[in-house]
Amino acid sequence: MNILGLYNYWIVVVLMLIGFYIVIAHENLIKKLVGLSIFQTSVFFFYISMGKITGATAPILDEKYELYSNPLPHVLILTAIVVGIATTALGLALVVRIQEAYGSIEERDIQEQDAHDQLECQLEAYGPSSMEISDEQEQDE
Amino acid sequence: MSDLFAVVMLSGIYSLISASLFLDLDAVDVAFTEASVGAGISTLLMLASLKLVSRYQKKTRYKPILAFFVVVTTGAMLIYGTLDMPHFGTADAPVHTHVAPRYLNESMGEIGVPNVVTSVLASYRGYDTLGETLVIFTAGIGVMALLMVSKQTKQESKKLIPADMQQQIILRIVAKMMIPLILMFALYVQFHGDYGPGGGFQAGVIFAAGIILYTMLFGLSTSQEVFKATTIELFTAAGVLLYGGVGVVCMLLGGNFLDYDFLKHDPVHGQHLGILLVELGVGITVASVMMIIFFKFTWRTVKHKYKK
Amino acid sequence: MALSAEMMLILTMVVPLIAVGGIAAAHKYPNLREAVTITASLILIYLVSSLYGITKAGGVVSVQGAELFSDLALSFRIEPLGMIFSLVAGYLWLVTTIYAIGYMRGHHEKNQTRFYCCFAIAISSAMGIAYADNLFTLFIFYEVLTLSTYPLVTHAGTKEAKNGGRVYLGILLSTSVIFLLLGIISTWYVTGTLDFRAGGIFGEEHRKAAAILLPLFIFGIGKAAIMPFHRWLPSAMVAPTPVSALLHAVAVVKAGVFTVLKVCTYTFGIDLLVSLPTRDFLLYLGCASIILASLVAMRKDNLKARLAYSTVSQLSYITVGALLATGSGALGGAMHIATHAFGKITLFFCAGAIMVASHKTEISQMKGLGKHMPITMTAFFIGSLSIIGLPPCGGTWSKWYLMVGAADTGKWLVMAVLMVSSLLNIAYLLPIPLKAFLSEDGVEKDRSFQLKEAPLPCLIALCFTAFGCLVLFFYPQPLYEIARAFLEASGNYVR
Amino acid sequence: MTTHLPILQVIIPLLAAPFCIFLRIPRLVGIFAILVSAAAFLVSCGLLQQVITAGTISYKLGGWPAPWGIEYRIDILNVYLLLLVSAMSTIVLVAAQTSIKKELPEDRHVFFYTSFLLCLTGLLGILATADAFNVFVFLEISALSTYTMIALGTDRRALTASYQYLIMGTIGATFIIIGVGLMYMMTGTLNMYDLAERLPEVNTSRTVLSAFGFFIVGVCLKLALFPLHLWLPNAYAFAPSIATAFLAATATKVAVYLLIRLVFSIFGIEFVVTVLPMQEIFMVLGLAGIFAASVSAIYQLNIKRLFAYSSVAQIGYMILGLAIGTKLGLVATLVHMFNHALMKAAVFLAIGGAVYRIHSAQLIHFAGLGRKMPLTMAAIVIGGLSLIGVPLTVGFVSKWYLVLALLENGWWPVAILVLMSSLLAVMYVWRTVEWIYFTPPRINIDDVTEAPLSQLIPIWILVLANIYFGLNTSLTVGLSKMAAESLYGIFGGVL
Repeated sequence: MNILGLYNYWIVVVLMLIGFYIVIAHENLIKKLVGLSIFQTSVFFFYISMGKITGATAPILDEKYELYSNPLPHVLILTAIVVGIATTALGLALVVRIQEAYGSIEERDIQEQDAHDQLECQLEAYGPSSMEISDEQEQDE
Repeated sequence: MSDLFAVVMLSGIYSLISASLFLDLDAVDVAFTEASVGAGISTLLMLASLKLVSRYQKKTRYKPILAFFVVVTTGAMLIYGTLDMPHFGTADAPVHTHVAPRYLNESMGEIGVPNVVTSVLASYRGYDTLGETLVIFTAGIGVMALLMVSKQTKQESKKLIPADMQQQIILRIVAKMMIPLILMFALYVQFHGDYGPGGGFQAGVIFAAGIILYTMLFGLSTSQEVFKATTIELFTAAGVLLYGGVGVVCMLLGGNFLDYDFLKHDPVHGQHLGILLVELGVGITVASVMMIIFFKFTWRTVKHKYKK
Repeated sequence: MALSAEMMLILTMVVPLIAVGGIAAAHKYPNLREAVTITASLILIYLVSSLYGITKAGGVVSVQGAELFSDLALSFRIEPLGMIFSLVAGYLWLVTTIYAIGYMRGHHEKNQTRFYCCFAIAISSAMGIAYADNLFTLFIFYEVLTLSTYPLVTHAGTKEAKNGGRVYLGILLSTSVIFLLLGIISTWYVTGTLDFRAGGIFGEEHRKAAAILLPLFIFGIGKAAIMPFHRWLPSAMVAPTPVSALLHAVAVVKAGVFTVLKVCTYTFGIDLLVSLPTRDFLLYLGCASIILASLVAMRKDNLKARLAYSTVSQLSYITVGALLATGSGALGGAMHIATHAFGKITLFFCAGAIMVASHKTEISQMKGLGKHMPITMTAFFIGSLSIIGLPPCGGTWSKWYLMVGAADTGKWLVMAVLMVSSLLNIAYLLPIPLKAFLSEDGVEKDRSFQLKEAPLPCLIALCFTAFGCLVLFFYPQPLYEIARAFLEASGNYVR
Repeated sequence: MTTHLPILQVIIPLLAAPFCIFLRIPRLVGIFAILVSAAAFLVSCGLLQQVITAGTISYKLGGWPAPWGIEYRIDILNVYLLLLVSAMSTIVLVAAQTSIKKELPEDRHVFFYTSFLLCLTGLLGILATADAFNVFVFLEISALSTYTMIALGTDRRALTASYQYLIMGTIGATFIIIGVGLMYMMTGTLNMYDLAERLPEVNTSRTVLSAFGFFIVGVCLKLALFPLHLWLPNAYAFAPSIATAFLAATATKVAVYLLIRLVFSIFGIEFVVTVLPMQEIFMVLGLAGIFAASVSAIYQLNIKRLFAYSSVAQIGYMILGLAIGTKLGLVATLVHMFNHALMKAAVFLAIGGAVYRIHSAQLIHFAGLGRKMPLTMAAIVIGGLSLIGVPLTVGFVSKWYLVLALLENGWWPVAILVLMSSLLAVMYVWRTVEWIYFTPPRINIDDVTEAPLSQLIPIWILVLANIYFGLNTSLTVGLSKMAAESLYGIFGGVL
C-alpha cells in the first residue's frame, strides 16, 4: 500500500492552506485577495488532478490516441476560473472604493475608523456623560 | 512581503506556473485560461488598482494563532479526506468510470466536435456555461456600479490627458504591430475552439487584452473613440442575451432549453451551430466585461489626477 | 332584535373592536369619542345580559371557528364561570368608562384616544378569555390582553412609567411564554386535545405528566399574581387610576384567576387535582402569598401600592379556592371573582377621586379628608368592608364559602391562613376611612383652594360600584346560582 | 409551454437582467423588474399546481439525460421555496420604486435593479437545480450581485461590509466546491439524485466524510450560522433598505434549503445522524446562535443592525429544527423559513419606509415616530410581535411546531431554552417600541409624514400576511408537511 499515490493531493492541500492562511491572517485587503486566488487555484489543481489518468492525453479526440483524461473536471474548472476572476475584479473595485472612503486599505485602520463612527453614534444617543449603554441617560422631559 | 507590487507580480508568476502544470495534467483548455486570466487579466487588474492605493503594506501585528488554528483544522480535515481517495492517475477511479466515458465515447457521434471539453462545456453542460457568462456579467455590473464616474469627470477628461507611456516610443511601435496579431489570434481561438484548445472565454480575454494594451499605450480617450463605454456596456448584455436567446430559440423550435438538436434538421449540424453561437455569446460578454472593468479602473485614476 | 345567540357571542368580541375604529376616527372630537365608547359598552352590556338570559334558560351557546393548525381551532362556548367573568367585565367597562371620562379630563391626560382604544381592545380580549372553549383560544386572548394593556400602563411616557411597563410586560410575557405555553404545548402533546371538558382531559395514565404540568400552569398564569410572580402588579401602579381599576379589578387579574379556576376544573379535573403531589405545595404557596402580600400591604404608605398588594393577596384566595378542589372552594372562588371585583374597583375609584380632587397619593396625608369628600370616603369604607368580608357587603359570601371549602378538606392550616388574613385586611384597610372621618383636619386649613369632591362622572361611578357591593350582600342569589351552575357544568363536585 | 415551466422560472429573470441594460431609463427598468418578478411568481404558482397534481417534475437542460447533462428537478420542497422567493422579490420590488430614489443616486438605479434581478436569478437557480456544481455557479451569481447591492449603500461602512462578505462568502463557496469535488471524486457524478444513489456504497470512506464536512461548513458560512455569522450584521445594516429586506427574506432561506437538500436528499438523514454527531453540533450551535445573537441585538443602536442580529438568532431556530432530526422538526424548520421571511421582509421594508423619510437608521432618530408615521411603525411593531412569537402571528405557529417537535423528541430542556429565548426577542423588540412610541423626538421630525403609498401597500400586504398565515396555516404547514413526508420518504422514514 503506497500512500505516495496521494502526493499530488497533499501538494494541493499545502497550497490551499497557504492561501487560506493569507486570507484570514493578513490585514491588507489586496493581499487577502491574492490569498483568495491562491486558495481558489489550489482547488483547481485538486479537480484537475482527479481527472488525470497516467499515460493519457488531453481530451481532444484523435485517432492517434486511445486514452484521454477526464474532460469533465476541466469544464468545471473553466467555470471556476471565471468565477474566480469575477470575484477578484469585484473585490478590487471594492478595495478601490474603500481606499477612497477610508484613505487606507489596512483592516486595522478601517476598524479603528468604524469604531470611531460607532462611538459617535453612542455619544449622540446617550449623551457625553456616559460611554456605556444604559437607559439611565434617556431624557424624559 | 510588504511591497504589494512584488506580491502581485509573484502571484502572476504563480499563475503562469500553474498554467504549465495544468498543461502537464492534460488540461489544455484550463491551462490556456489560467494563463490568460490568472497571469494576464488578473495581474493587470491588481496593478491597476495598486495605482490607486498605496504600494506598500503597513507593518502590522498579526494575530495568527486563531487563523493558524483554523487553517490547521482545515488541513487536517483535508488530509484525513485524502486517505481514502483513489490514487492519483489511476484509470479505474469512479471519476473515470461513471459519467465521463459517455463524453469521450459518444460525443463525436452526438455532437461532432473533436474537443470534448468544448462539447461538454457548450452542450452537455451548456447551462453551467450560461451561468458562468452570467457570473462575468454580474461582476461587470458590480464594477460598473461601484466605480461609476460622474459625467463631470468625463467632460474634463475630454481635454485628453496623456497616457502614462506616452514617451515609450519603442513600446508603442512594437505594440502597434502586435495588436492586430493579438486580435486575429483572439478570433482564431474563438472560432477554432471546436478543434483545439480555446473557445469563447479565452478568446474574449485575449481580445480584451489587445484593446487594453492599446489603451495603456495610447491613452484612454483615444481608445474610447473606438470603443465607447456605453456601447461596450450594451455588448456585455448582448452576449448573455445571445446565449440565452439560442436556448429560447431551441425551446420555441420544440426542444428543451439549450437543446441544439432542434436548431437544424440534422442534430449534429444543430449542435455545431448552437456551439458556435453560444461561444460567440461568451466571447462577446467576456471581452466587453474585461474591457469595461479595465476602463472603469482607469477612469478612477483619471478622477484622482483631477482631484489633485 | 333577532340576533342569534351565536351571533351575539361573536359580537361581544367584535363590538369593542368596532368601537376602537370609531374611537380612532373620532380622535379630534373628545365628546363624540367618549360617546362612542359609552355606546359600545351599553351594547356590550345588552349582549352579555341577553346571553345570560339565554344560558340561564338552559341554552347552550357555542361557536366553532376555523381550524388553524395542529387540529387546533378558535372556538367559544359559554359556560357559567365565563358568564360570571363576562358579566363583571361587561358591566364594569361602562362604569370604568364613565369614571375615566371624569378622571382623564380632570387630570388633563395626553393621548386619551390611545387610552380608550387600548381599553376597548382589552375588553374585547377579556370577552374572548371568558368564552374560550379551549386552552389555545384562551391563550391567544390572554396574550392579546397583556399586549393591549401595556400601552395603558406606560401611558404617562415617563421613565418611571416605562420601567413599570417593562416589569409588567416582562413578568407577564415571560411567565406566559415560558411556563404557560410550554404547559399548553405539553398538554396537547400528552393528551392530544386542549378542549375544556367536564371532568378534565387527563386520564389516569397521565398522572405523572399532570403533576409536572400543574405548577407550569399555576406559575404560567402570571396574571393570577401568585408569589413570586406578583411584582408586575405593584409596578403597574404607575398607570392612570382607571387603568388600575381595570387591571386590578376587572380585566387582567380576573382573567388570571379565571384561567386558574378554569384550568383546575376543566383541564385537570378535581378528582385528579386532589391526588397530585404538587398540589399541596402550590396550595401552601398560595397561602404564603396571601399572608405575605397582606403584610407588605400594611407597610405601604402609597394608597395605590397598598391596594395593589391587597389585590395580590385577594387573588391568591381564588387560586387557593381552586386548588382546594372541593365544591365549596370552587364556589367561593367563582363568587370571589365578582365580589372582589366590585370591592376593589370601588377602592381604586376612590383612590383616583382623591388624587384628582386633592392630589394626594399617600395615606398619611389623608387624615380628615372625610369632611371634604364624604361621598368618596363612604364608598371607600363600603369597599373596604367588602374586601375584608364583613356584612353588609358581598365579600362576606365568597369568603364564607372559601372557609367552608377549606374546612371540607380538613386543611386547618389553610383555614387559619384565611382567618388571619381577614384580620390583616382589617388592619390595613379600615384605618384609612376611619382616620379620614375621625381625625382632625390638620394640614388642609392653610391650603388656598377649597377641597371638594371629585368630578361628577367619578362620583357616579364610585357610588354605583359601592352600591353594587351592598347589593351583592342582600341579593347574592343570582351570583350563587351561576356559581352552582358552574359546579354542575364542571361535573366534578357531586357530593 | 407548461412543460418548460421549470426552466422558465429561472431564465425569465436571467434574460431580463441583461435586458435592463438596454432599457436604460431607471423608471422603466424599475417597472420592468416588477413585471419580471411577477412573471416568475406566476411561474412558480404554475409549478406548485403541477407538482401537487403530477408529483416531482424533472427537466433535462439541453435535452441531455440526467447524470450527463444538467437536470432541473422540482419537488414540493423546491416549489415551496421558489414560491417564497419569487413572491418576496415581487413585493419588495414594488416598494423599491420609491425607496431607491432616496437612497441611491439616479445613475445607479439601473445597476441596482439589474443586480437585484441577477440575485433573484441566482437564488431561483440554486433552488431549481439538481446538479451539485450548477448550485455553485448560481450561488456565485447571487453572491456577486449581493456584494454589489450591499456596496451600493450610502454609508462607507457598506463597502467594508461588502468586502468582508465577499471574502467570507468566497471562502464558503470554495468550501462548497471542495465538498462537491470530493463527492464527485468518490462517485463520478454531479447529479444530486445520482449522488444519493451512489454515495451509500462509499459512505464509510473518509473522503465522503470530509466532503460532507466541507459542504456543511461552506453552507453554514452562507447561511450565517453562529459563529460564522460575522459578515451578516454589517451587511444588512448598511445595504440599501430594499436590498436588506430582500436578502433577509430570501438569501439565508436558500442557504438553509441547500443544507436540507444536502442532509436529506444527498446524504440521507441516517448517514448524517449515525456517522457524525451532527444533531448535537447543530443543537449547540443553534442554541448558542439564538442566545448570543439575541443578546447582541439588544445592545444595537442601529435599528437595521438590531434586526440583522435578530435574523442570526432566527436562523438558530431553523437549525435547531433540523437538529431534532424528526419529521416534525423538519416541518418546524420549513414553516419557520417561510414565516421568518414574512416577518423580516415586513420589518425591513417598514424600516426602509422610515429611512425614506428621516434618512437615518439610528434607533434614536426613530424616537417619537410612532405619532408621525403610525402605519409604518405599526408594521414594525407587528413584525416584532411576530418575531417574539405572539399568538395570531406567524411567529407563534413556528414556535408552536418547534416546541412540539422538541417535546416529541424528549428534549425538554431545549424547549424551555427556546421559550426563554423569546424573552430576549421581547427585550430587543420592546426597546424599539419604547423608542418609537414612548420617547420624545431627538431630531426635527415635524414635517415627517407616513411613508409613500407605494411602500405602505407592500409593507401592509406583508403585515397582513403575517397575521393571515398565523391563522390559516394550510399553505405553509400543509406544504411543509408534504415536503417533509417526501424527504423522509426517500429513506423510508426510519426516524
